[in-house]
Amino acid sequence: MTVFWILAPIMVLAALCILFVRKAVHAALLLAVVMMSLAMLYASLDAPFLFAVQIIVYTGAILMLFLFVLMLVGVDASDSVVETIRGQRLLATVLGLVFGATLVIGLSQVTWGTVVGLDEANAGGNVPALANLLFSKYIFAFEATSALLITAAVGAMVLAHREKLTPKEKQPEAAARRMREYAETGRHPGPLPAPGVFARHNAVDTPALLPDGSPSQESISRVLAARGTIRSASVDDVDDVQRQLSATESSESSESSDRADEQEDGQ
Amino acid sequence: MSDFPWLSLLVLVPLAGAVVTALIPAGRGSPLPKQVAFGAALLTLAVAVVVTVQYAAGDGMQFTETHEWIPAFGAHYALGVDGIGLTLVLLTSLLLPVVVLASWRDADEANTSAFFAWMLALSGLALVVFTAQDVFLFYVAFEATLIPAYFLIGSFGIADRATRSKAAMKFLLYMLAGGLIMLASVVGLYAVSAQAGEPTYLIPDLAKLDIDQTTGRWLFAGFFIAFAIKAPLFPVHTWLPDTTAAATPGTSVLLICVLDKIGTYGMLRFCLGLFPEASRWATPLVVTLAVISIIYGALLAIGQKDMLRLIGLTSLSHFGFIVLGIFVMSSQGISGSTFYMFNHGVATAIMFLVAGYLIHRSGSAKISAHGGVEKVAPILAGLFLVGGLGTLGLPGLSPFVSEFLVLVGGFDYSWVVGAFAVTGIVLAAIYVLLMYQRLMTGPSRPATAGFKDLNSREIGAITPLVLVMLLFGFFPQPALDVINPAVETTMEVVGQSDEPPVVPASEQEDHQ
Amino acid sequence: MIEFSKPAIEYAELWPLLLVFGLGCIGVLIEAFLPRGSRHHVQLGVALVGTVAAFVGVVLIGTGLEDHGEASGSIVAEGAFAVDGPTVFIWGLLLLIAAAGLLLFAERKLEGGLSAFAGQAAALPGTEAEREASTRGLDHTEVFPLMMFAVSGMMIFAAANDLLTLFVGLEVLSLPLYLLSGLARRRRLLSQEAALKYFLLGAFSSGFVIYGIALVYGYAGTMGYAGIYEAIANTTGNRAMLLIGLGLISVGLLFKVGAVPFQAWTPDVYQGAPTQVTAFMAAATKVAAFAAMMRLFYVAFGSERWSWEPMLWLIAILSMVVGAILAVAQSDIKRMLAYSSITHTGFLITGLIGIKAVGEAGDGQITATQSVLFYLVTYAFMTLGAFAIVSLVRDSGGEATHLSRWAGLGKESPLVAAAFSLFLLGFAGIPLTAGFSGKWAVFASAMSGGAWPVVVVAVLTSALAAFFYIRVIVLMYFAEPQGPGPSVTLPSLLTSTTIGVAVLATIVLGVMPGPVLDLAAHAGEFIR
Amino acid sequence: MSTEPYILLSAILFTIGSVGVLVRRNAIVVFMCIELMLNASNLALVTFAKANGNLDGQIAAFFVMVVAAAEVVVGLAIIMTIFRTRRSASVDDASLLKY
Repeated sequence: MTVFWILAPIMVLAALCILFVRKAVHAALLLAVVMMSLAMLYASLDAPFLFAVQIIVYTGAILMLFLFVLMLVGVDASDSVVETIRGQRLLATVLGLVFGATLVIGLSQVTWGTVVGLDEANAGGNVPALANLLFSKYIFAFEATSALLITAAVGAMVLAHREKLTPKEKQPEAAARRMREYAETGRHPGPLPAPGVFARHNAVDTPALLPDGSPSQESISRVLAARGTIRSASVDDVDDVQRQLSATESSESSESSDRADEQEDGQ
Repeated sequence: MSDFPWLSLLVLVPLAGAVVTALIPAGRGSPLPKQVAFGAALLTLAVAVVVTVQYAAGDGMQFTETHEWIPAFGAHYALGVDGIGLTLVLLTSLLLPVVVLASWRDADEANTSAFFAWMLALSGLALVVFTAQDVFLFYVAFEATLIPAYFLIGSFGIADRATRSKAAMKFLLYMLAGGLIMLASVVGLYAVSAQAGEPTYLIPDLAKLDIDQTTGRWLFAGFFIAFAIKAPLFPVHTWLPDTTAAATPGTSVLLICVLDKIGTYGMLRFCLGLFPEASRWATPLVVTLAVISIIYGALLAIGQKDMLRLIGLTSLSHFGFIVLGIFVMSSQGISGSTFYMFNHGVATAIMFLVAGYLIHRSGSAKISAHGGVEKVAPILAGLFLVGGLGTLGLPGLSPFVSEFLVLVGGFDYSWVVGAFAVTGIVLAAIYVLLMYQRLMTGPSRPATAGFKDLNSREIGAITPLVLVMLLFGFFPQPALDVINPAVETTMEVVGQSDEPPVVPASEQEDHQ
Repeated sequence: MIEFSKPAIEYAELWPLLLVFGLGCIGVLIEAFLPRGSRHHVQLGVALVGTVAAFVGVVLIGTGLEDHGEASGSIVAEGAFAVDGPTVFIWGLLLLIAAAGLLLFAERKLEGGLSAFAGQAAALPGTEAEREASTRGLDHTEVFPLMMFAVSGMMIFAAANDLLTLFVGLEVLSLPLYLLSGLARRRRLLSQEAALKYFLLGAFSSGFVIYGIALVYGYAGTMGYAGIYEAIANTTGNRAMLLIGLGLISVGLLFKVGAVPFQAWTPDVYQGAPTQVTAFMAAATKVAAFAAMMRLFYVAFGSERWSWEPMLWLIAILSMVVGAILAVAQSDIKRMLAYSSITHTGFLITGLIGIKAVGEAGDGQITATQSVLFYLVTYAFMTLGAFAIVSLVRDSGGEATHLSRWAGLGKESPLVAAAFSLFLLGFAGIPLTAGFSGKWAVFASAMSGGAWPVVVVAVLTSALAAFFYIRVIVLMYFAEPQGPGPSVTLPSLLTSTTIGVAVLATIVLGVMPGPVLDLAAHAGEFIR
Repeated sequence: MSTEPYILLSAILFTIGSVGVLVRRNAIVVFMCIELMLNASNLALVTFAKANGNLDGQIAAFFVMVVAAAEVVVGLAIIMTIFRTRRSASVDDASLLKY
């Protein structure tokens, strides 16, 4: 029971945090904590096989798949705070609490019989005993899960796999296409400009400035633009920098940092 | 009496006629579907006449046929007629050719074959209803009549499309609501009969059941509400004027003169026949509603501006009389009511059809748009007057006989009820004569000036009805001979379960 | 060391189930090894022949069931399945629905030579890749094996005789349906959203099921239905755990049948999923789930009837009322049919709470099992037919599901309008259609079981429900078409066959329901 | 060992999971909460297996894991598709379907 009393608070805490953390990655990591603790509880409940499966399948495979998808989707995909149905969250919380209270109170009133224990059932070892059940009494359910796995595989293929319908474009074709596009639409045939090289911020989130001083929107990643984490840069910045440079010559560096702050606020 | 399934044939002829008519491609105003429909209607009438001739008055249920239909539901295909049923069968098969003939041109602008096919289907189903000896069969046919009725109101009619479809919707929803409430009772009957042994829906078997008081009253209520909506009775009548104002006069005749009789017929056959105790228990309420219907319907009728609405509302008053006659539970009352159903059908049909001719000529259903028709179309005005006089119960015409019998029953029940009912007759005189005066007399209006009098087809359609009305006005005895024995049987059912009948039961009720 | 004993699998009773399962596997192999051009026909052919063979097998099994008085059949596969009268009945019905569904899935005439499923589900909507897939005539023939897996899951679900098999069956039937819902060719965003909603809520509900199973297992000490029945009958004392477990399992099952208050997914999924999938899903899921529900309630929790009956009373009433009220407000035909299906769930539950066993009913009286089985038949055919017709009414943007687009259909295509009216009248329960007989059967069963208040509510909701069915008929026949009217695309023989069969079934079951009712009565009770 | 604390722990975890499904808006997090519910059920099953002295509960837990694995594949595939289409994984963004 010591294991239980150590793990139980950790699990409840971790589970609660899943409700509140903003970022999905954190939720996944908290879920991993719960799952690992569960595995240890299984071990303490005479279920060594499930202990292994929990770690291998749940924590190892399922959770990794979650993280994998999260990475694909974007690590910082977070909840929107805006409620679409007013009061929905409150209602859900209240409902959930009522449900939980019913569950806990109802279950705590149950008079628990003596624990039989698994010593007899596990006499020949937990894994052989499970195997015996699995391949006799539950053989059909076991076979039926194969349908599940096939479905899952087919489903993933259908939804995610894209067949190549056209032959892959190789470099000569790409070059020809670019030139053709340039001829037809005037689209720039070369690579896109790099971001932010002319501005003070040598960073990917700042657009590069064109010779006339205007920012080049093509120089920044579309993903960043979609997330709205782009800093702006304009012609004035150039003047600012010039002024800043001349000011640095005349006065000390403390002033200049102040001004830089102001400028940042102004944006 | 032979074993030939006459009633099945009677039912089959219009239904088969409907199918054939529907299959004829509908050219605009092409005469073929009408001719086929008219032929089928005449054939139906012929079969009905054969049945009547073979009918032996006083022998109870006749021409019975019973076949198992759905054993699990205890449902049978069982037909049979007694005097009450035969009266209504005759009414239906008499009105069918008349309506087909009178509506000859009504559907020329629309899908002609569909119009006549629906009419035949409606009549065929009504015949099933009047001859059914199995509650399930009765219910199925009762509900099934809604589909043809719905399309007749919605697809054809004198009102514009939106009004029509609204009226059709209103009609259907009222009827469906009633029908579904009845369904609960029908299912309840099944439960009761299943508890008593084999589940069955045959009326004779059900009548033998010993239904306990509370259950019986609930089941009665379900049936009665449905029939009251159908009949129609006072608080649930509002569909009636809307429907008659929107439908073609022919449709209205089938709806009011035939289909609505299902309501009063059902009260007689099912409410009284299956739940005599509950019927006696409900009598005070029903009689009150009937009296209200008589007076309220007549008053509403007086105030109408649309002649089709007016005629529809007179029926509310008349159905009040019929229900009153049934629920006073005396032999005069019930005989009178049964005969009344027939006579009302005939008289009101004349009014509707002649009003239809008038509207066809003037293009308006507004009473105020007409005037002085007497001079330009004397035959039309004359027929209208005959129908009106029938409606108001002029002695010498058949409605008088039945109205008289019902009033006798009413006075027997309580002089107050009788007195109120009599005012209905006075009011009837007012609305009929007032309408006649405004429509037919006085100076000609632009709408009515110079139109032609009735042609021979139109006259031919109405004549049989006038003849029948005159015949039974002077010689009601043959009709009453057919009706009375059946009424006696019903009276026995109502009176048999406890003696002395009315007073103790109601007192006992008061104490509870 | 425990000796391992070889499990006894009664292949003679189970082979139709195994065959359907095998069809799914063969379908996947066909996908892998056959050239694209021939896949569609081969898939359809194999699946159809296999389904018919399985149906024949089910009929054969049905004629040879062991007779045990009121119930017939036997418990097979080490207690995992009960192949008894109701099971055989439901299996047969499911296979019929599957055959009809296959025909609908294979329809390629409506989209001009393409099926109703996405050409390439992985290609983004509105991109060049999607158009490319369309012009090359690609379509996902994987839908056939997916459907076969779903059917095998339903068959497992309906016959499961222990809680674990029930759970696995539930998942096997659900997963393919989640996927199928998301594969529409037109309106792909809606379709994908439908799949997401269906998936999340479905997984949520199966969470409830498994927790309920855990609690019931904790109470009874076994997963088998018979064991649970005995445990309930033999133990007295605090039943809180049993009741909570029972409640939670019910939540999951009621979710599957779309009963209020677990109906939220129904309209969205019915609307978003490809209409062919909706037709199959609406009919088959309900059939399988009601079979599972009846077996669970009657067999496992039969001795606990007093505790679940009031719950089902309430849910029946809520489903009927809420379904009917919300349906009135709909302007989309598929959503309206979805809400109507919620109402029908209420009617089915009404039948389920009816009189319990043959022993209690009078001679020849309708029993709850019989009435529900019969209702499922009528409902399945009407639903298949109605959705099949929805897939025919189209405009340039695909299916025209907005109600206003159906105005004047009676003139445009009298035959289609007449068939659809027939189904609507059937749904409304007008006599001489299958809907009436079905409704009558469940009402009679409930009335005999003393649930008259539910019947009264059911009758009143029927009247309300009639309103929105009739409204569509009014629209089709009495309203002027707005703008360029709707057009009915002429389907190939596949869809026409399905509609034809559905029309025929709706009429025959309305006029002559006797044989099917007898068959349902012959199915007898659930074996314990 | 006594059964009660384990079952109560599983009940609490299950409740937290179900509340999470209702309050969280991110489809992936919602799905994680469903996984939490399944895990809570597994704990109950394993505990009851020990209390009842048979291994059926452990088998059931094993099946739940298999089912969960298959469900995750299908579920995440669907979520990915939606995301690729809409560039967002929030449940509420999927709102073309309304009441």
